Amino acid sequence: MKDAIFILVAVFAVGGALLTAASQSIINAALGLLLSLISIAALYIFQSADFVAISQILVYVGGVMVLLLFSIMLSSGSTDFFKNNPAMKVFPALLIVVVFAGLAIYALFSANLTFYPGQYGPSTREIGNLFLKDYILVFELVSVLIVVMLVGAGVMLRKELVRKAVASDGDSKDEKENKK
Amino acid sequence: MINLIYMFVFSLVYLLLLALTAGILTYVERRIAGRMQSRIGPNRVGIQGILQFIADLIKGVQKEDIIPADAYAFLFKIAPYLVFMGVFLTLVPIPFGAYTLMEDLDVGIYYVLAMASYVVIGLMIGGWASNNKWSLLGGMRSAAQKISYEIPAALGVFIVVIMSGSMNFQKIVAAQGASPVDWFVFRNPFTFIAFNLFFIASLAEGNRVPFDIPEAESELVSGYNTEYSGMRFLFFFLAEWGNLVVIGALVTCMFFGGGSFWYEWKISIPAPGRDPIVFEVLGFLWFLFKTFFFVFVIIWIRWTLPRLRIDQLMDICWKYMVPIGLISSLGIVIWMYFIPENSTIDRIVRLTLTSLGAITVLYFKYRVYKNLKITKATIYANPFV
Amino acid sequence: MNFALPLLEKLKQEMTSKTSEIIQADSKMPILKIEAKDIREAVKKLHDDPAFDMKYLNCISGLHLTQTKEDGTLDLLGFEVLYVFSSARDFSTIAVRVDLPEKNPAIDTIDDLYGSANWFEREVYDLLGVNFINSSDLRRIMLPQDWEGHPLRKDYKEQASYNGMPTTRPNEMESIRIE
Amino acid sequence: MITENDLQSRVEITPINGSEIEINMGPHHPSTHGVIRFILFLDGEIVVRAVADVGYLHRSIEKIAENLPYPMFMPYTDRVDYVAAINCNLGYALAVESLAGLEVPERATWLRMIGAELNRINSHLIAVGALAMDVGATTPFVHAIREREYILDLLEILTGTRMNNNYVRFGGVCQDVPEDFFKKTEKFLDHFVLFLGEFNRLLTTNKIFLERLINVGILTGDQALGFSFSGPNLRASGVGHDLRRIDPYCFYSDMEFSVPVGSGVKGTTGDSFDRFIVRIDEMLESVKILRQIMSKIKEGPIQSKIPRKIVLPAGESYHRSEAPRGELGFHIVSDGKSNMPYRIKIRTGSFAAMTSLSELFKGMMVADVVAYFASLDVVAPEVDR
Repeated sequence: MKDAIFILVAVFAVGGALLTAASQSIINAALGLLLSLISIAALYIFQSADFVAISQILVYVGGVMVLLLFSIMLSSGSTDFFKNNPAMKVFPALLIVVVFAGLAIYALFSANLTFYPGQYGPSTREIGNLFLKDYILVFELVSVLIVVMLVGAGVMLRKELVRKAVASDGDSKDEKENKK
Repeated sequence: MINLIYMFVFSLVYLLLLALTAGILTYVERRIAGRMQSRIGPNRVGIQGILQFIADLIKGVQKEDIIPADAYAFLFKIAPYLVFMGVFLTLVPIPFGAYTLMEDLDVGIYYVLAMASYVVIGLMIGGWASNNKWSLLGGMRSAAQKISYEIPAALGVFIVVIMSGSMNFQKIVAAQGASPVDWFVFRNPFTFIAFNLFFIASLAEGNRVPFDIPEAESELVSGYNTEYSGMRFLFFFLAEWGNLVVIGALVTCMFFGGGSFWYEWKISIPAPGRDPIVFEVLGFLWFLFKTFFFVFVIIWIRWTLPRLRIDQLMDICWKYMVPIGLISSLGIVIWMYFIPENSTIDRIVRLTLTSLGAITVLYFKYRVYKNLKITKATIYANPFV
Repeated sequence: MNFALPLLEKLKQEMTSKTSEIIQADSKMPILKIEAKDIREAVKKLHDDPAFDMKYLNCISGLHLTQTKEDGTLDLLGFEVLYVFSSARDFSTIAVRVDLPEKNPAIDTIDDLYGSANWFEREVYDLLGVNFINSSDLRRIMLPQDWEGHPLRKDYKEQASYNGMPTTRPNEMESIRIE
Repeated sequence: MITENDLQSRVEITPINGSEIEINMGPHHPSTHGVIRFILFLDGEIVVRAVADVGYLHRSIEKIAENLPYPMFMPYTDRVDYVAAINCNLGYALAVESLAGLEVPERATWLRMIGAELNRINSHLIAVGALAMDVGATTPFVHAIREREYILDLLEILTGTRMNNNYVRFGGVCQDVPEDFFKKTEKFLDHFVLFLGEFNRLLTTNKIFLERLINVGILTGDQALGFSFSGPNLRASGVGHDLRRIDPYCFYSDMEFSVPVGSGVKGTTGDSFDRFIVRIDEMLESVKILRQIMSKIKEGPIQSKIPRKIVLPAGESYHRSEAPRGELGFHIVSDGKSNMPYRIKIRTGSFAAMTSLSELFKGMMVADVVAYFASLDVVAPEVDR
């Protein structure tokens, strides 16, 4: 039974990825990605990695996918549901596929993987310990990266706002007054 | 295999219970609103109108399921189910009693946060697929609001997790006690702040007044569900009222001692010599009482307050709640380092906060009676007058 | 009513063209009747001159001047546009009237002086067909943009159908009438 | 005949650039209070341009008037502003009476004033209640409706109908009142003052409500005069323009009441909150006036002798009175021969208030659009007539 569910989830993961790659409509591609991401979270649970699975949903589904959908839905082209993707080129795509497949296979065979089939145990505490003991430097670097990203986004947005305000000086004053 | 069937049956029961509770809550909300607004509310179907929600359900099923001509039909169809599924999934780790829960997840709270963020996708898809500008605006507002308010909610949760040392709901409940002095809400100032952060952020994530801008009916007609009709519309509504239960249950678990109802008896550690089943039932009822008290508070807020504007909403989140949350999550670490549990200072702080809470409630009661006296109004505590 | 006759006389004297006259001087509402070409001069004076300080536009009204002949047909005499202004200081009120010809009635707009004048003018244009020259936005306001005719004209004939919809409907009472 | 080519319309309605969303607020929209339409061009949540469109409720009352004898037009004036019907009746009756030189008995004038002031309270209750509802608070609206119900009962005793009263006749009123009407009115006024205090506490001490209205849609006195505002909207901008004072009719010159003027209690003079609070104050002034009327009214005839066929002398007149929504002007032209008016033009406060919208909406957020529009208290049939 478990195997059946595993196969189902795996098919969903691969199918979602294929849909993302092959779909002509950008919204369908995004939905395929959504399906794939959720299925991968389920695969993590099969690996008894509940914390990672939930993180996957929180970050990728709740964060990244929402932003992706946000930008797709608000851009004007998305109203054409079945638009051709003009950026599709065969050779670059093939190149990327070969490179990434090579990397994935290399990682798969070089890493020392341990499987916990059918065994469920909490992993949060271990992950926490690892983060704060063995990999503290990496952890802190990642947090610095995120802070830099946030500040950068703020600066870029500010620039955009300033540019807009200069372009329409009179209007923006009125806007501010009305908002206050 | 047996295990799987058990899981299936159990989740079916939960699903039905959630739908039933949400249905009854629609009735309760209308009754309370009626009482607040000097009118009666539904009182025709069944005794005092208690079966009104069933009548509404039947009516909703009978309605034509309209799909707008230019809508993206597939997404339009699945959006309400996505939303309802997300809300339903949040119920999984919530302990209504020591044994009355679906799955005792080790990452309980984290899981709930993840599911809450997953609901956003359903709302956005529903708003966008309707091909209606009001719906689109509603969906986008909803997404912006929910993503923003996840941060203060997570900070509130963070403080609780630090206090209890676990993300498991059972352990969080066990870290508190039955008496108000032991509850996290009165444990120390930072947990009190955490409660406020979490409760306000939950209101925003549940699209409730004063944060109901995604479906602000005077601005966006009905927001993301403008184009929905019939059963699909009801699914959005079930999700909304189901969410009330979820918010109430989460607040109860995390800050108000969960189902521990007997002093020195904690929910997951039944004391020896006592009948566990009796305590399970009593704990369950006590949990439900607390949950529905918070549901009542949310309904009460909804029928009292106006709605915020979107920039004010974002201001509250990013300018006040997030900094306050960050400072208090730093504060709680320092507090826990310097003031060990059950030390004298800890006890004094707990007692002070609890009595402050009691005084606030009493003062509120006094004010209500004073105002009633001024306006010479009559109060009917019984909603069935 | 505090329609101020002295102010009207003052305005009459200050106008460059001396063709204006005060009518209904003995009634409750004296009106200064001026020529169409003088309207902007008069209104500018009312608006800017501190002696008047008429910053408040009460109303712009219009009507179709006709006379019924003995055989019942209408004698079309042109249009009248009535402006009512109030002083922002003491709210004393004066009325200014302009008569326009029957063919191509047109008058200068005053919507650059008063924020509300545009809508009042649009209403007069819509219902009477008076053209306001140099208006910032002269569209129909009450009726659809493709409506024909101006309903408050005395010789107005309603178009039989609008976009395929008949504008009249059969009287249902007629069918059940018992003779 | 002017062709469309002669027009110099410079307002472009259709073309937009890529980043703007064009949305139609109305003709059917919860916040437009009837059938009024705004075409809003949004940049995100902020309105870049706005076009206001009216005429969906145009019933050509002015054309109808040209084909009816003077008394038969009286019921149509009810429909000009259905929320404050007696004020419209009164305006029309005063205009015709002053032209025809008809006498009105003293008691009839008092009764007219009672009707007008009750209707003013009625109308302002709807205005502030709808404003509260448009910023999201449902309960104050229902409370306001509840109080309005008492007023409608009183009006029923006074006039025989609840709305569209058709109460005023030339030279009098249509019926006398039973004596206990005054007692009931006194009782209602005592209750109403208390209610207004409660209503005020519910809203004006509410932070969210204040934040939504303060400094939204600021109109300086000069701007308000330029847009031909009148009534409470003009007074909120700091201009003490009240036709009951500066151009008294009935017995208003004998009444003691103050004219509430917006002073920017919480924000800037002329913001939406001023328009709200001026209406609240004005209701209290109306209560004062009603009390004075009740102490002065004496027995007497209610209808003077008027000719069977009313023919006004040739000429034209513009008569104005203070309706709840501002200056209600009747421009009546008579040819001196017929018993039907040659032309009646009705100038209403709502129409003038509408002229400001396209200008003021620029730079507002969608939520502000709703709040500002609600604070103007526009009634659609009064705009279109």
